[in-house]
Amino acid sequence: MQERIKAKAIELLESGVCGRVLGWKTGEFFYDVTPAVFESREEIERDFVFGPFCGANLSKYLIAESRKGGKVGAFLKPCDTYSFQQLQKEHRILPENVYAVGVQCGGMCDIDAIRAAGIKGVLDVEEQGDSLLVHTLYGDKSLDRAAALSERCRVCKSKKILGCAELIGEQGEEQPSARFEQVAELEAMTPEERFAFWRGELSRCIRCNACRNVCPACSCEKCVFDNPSSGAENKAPANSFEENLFHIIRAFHVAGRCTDCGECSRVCPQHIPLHLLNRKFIKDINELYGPYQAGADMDAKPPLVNFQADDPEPSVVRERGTNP
Amino acid sequence: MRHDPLIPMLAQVTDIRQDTPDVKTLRVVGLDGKKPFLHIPGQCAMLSIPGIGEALFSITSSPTNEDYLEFSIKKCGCVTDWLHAMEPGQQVTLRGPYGNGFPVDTDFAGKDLVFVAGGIGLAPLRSVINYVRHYRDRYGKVDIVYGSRSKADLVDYQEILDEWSKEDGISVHLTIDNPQPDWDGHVGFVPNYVKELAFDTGRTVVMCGPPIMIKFTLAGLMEQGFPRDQIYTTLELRMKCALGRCGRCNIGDKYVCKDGPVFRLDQLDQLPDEY
Amino acid sequence: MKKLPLSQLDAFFAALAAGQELYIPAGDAGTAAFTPWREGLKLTPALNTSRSAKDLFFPQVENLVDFKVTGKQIEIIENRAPAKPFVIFGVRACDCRSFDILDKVFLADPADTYYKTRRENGTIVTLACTEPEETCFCTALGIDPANPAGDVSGWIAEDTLYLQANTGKGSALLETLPMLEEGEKPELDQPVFDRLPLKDLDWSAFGGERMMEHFNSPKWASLAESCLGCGSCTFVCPTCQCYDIKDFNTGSEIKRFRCWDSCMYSDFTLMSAGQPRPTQLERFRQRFMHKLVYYPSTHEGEFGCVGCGRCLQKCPISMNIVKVAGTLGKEETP
Amino acid sequence: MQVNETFKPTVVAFCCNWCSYAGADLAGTNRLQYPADVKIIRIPCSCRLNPLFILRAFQRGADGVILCGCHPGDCHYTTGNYYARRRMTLLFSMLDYLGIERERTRVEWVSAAEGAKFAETMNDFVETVTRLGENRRLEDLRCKSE
Repeated sequence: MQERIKAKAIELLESGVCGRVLGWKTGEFFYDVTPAVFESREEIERDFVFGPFCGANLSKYLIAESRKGGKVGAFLKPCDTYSFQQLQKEHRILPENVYAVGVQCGGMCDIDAIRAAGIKGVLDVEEQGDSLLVHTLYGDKSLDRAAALSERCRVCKSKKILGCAELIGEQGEEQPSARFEQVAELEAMTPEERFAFWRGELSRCIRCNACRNVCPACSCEKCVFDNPSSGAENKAPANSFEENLFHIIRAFHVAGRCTDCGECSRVCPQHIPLHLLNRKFIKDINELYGPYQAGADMDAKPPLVNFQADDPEPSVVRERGTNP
Repeated sequence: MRHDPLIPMLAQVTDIRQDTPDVKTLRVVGLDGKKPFLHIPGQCAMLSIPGIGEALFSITSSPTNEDYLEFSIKKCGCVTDWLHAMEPGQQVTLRGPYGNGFPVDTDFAGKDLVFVAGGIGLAPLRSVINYVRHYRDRYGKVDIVYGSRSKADLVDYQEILDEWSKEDGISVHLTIDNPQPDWDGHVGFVPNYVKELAFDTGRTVVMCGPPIMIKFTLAGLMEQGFPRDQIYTTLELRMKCALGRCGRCNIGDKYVCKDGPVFRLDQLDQLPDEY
Repeated sequence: MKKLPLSQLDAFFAALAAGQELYIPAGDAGTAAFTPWREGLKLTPALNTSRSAKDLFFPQVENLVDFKVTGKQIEIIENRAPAKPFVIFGVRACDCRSFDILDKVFLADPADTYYKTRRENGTIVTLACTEPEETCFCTALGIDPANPAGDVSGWIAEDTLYLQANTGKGSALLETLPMLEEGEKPELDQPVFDRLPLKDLDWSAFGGERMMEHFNSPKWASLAESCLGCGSCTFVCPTCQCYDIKDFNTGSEIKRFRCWDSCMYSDFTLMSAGQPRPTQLERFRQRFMHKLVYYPSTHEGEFGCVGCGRCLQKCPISMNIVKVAGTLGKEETP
Repeated sequence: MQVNETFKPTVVAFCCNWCSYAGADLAGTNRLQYPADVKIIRIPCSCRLNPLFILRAFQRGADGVILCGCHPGDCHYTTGNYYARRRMTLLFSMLDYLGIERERTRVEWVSAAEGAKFAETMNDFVETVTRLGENRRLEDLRCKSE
């Protein structure tokens, strides 16, 4: 796969289709891959990498890249293409300046998942069918490939590649996903349990803004939380209220636009399961206003700028619960 | 409990003078009615209105003034809007003095000085000029070139006319950007005027003003052959602590709040161009 | 030197916590944190905490002073919480070095009394590393992870905790703990430190010299191009110390507080007069120049980095000081 | 849940300018009783209610927040309240998901002619919030210290 992508990248540059291509650059280790712009065959041959640790969603970079002039090539995984389409829909990416190549994805691994399995000093990983052989400073360890996957890939919703000029690998399909199970588990808890759960998670927040800055849906030029004139400037998690405020408003602001790419949870240095907030909105939207997948359809009206005369009343929230 | 340098003292604004349409000069004393602290010309202090914010301003009064501090403040943001809306009697918080100040008693001593200022850039220079006037015999010739957009935008115009211009050995050269009916002085930009005045290259130049003025004045001075270690200017960056810690005013290995704001040109040459 | 069987660790913690607040690193890998000890709390299996130990001396948010504004009058209300002694157990050698770096910033005249009070009240018990991660590079910066500093140095070997007091504060602490016995730590053979992938990191190209050359390097553009401008590297960094001072109006008074800030943020240096660091390139460059060049230039060549590897693990796009220094330090190929 | 007999909640009612604010006015002119703990904030349309306003009301000491707007179909701006309805439903659901009592937030449609409904709604809501007690889960302690 990597060789086909690199060959395509070189072809795009040398045929003049694109002046530069957006991909992933190898790092110090096997897993610390950085999104990068490549402008020459040499750079691509030396540094371009595509593998199970290329989790970063490149679509957000296209907002800036598509405005720099000239055409930029981009390699997008299926879930990246949902963001790509959503951003075009919001007129954030200028599609005429992007040549998107879809690359099929077998699920991305997460070094933190490997570390969370108790494996220390990871030096290299070999894929051996359904399992991974992990070379470490302390000898070789074996791990199920599934256990090393990002959470979002374990519950992958779609392998479908959208809106790309060409594909590398097979076109895939939407697939059944268990991604709302955790949300449902939380919904089944008592409010006290839910409150305790979220305090436990959100109290770890250090307000580094990684979730916001990586999020393809968070593309405001100036965030309300950074603006001293907004009345809601909020720089530090001074107390539980401010932790809640930031995450509620951020999730709300991307509601109906969030494609559930899972980048927020991937980048959180404090491992807060932020996707559970976004998925709650997605689940509610699906249940209350009909199934909707942001980014899937260029023409569908986003649920929060749409309505039906017979939409449920807000009291549905009070009524549906059994807990007082 | 030990007193922390970040905790300010209280001070009171006793007088507010409208200098130009967007510049006001505040007179500040301690709650005991006396001058809050001593300073060196070119040093700054943190003024704040709790709830609005804290900001660093250069002290425009001369250290030789024993009664109060003065700050000339241009209205350009949140804190300055508030300071402009203030009435005499209002308390503010104050901490300082910060920064290195001008080397008035060392490098400047005995020198022939040229002050070049544009707009609100006169504020930090006013402190030095009045200091030099007070100790007139310690310095040589003094020339002051000061320019503004219009006559109404000349800060301290009355003081310049009534006091500075009348002093022996001090020549004041005023200029405004565009001609206007009630102005019979020089018209034109500061950099060109400085060039026209063709000062002796042995003089020490002290400059403060908008970046574009500094840039072109410097180019002119270089052309005339001024050595870079005879030119002084002040920098302005965002600051929060004024103690060299909060990180905003860091340029290279210097913190403008602590190691500046006054730099000699040859010192600036050693620093990254990030100001 | 003192020793204690690990089986008595809980009793040891209980005794420490009886005299003062005790913080130990607890929690799972990835989220481990220095946590106030309570009955049953166990040491983390992770090498290090997600956030650094600096938090205990320089917390993310702290109230400085309150003001009450009535008409034209202002009242300054100093209501600092009284200082309480505390112990941090299990600080690694890298984090322990970071206190020296922070001290040079916060204790320089005029000293920051908030930081100083905490430093005076905190006793640091370090713990030697036995299982470093691949991201560790403290050894390349002259830190010995097997022999950490601190008021008390600690080692775990076999089933025993060994403790050696290094300062008066450390000795005083150990004297309060009757369960400690005299003992000598065995020589530990730890070849793993020689196998660390980053052990040969060469930062000789950095330091106070060549400031302008590094600053003007054309390589910054490609290094910074994918930086998201978030603050995760700065917030997990044990030596990052930039802060902001803000006022919060509670409705009845103004609370002036200090909170961490990041030079990576676009509004860090924004002024009404303009923006001296207009793009992410300048902000990114500032952070690394500060650690690799500016700090050493004013502190006898000491880098503003302790090699803890947190930024290597936490950066969303895996751009970090090792890559930056590696790229910048590389000689130009003609 | 502990019921504090003397507890007087602070309730913020965001009222649309065209219907509910006039409804509150009518309640007043008709001398209908509703608790003085209700602080009314007039907004141009129920759709103007930014979720931030609700959270900030809680931060500043509200124990309950209610939004009143024109009945669906009667919006002065034709459709504003339909959008508000979706937003508030989702926001309230999210607050509930975070474990914040779902009775602390409410939306009611009150027309300019429904002074009685306005008073009834406020009486009922204040009673509910009183039963819930002080807002603890979405409080900002800095704003509560006197």
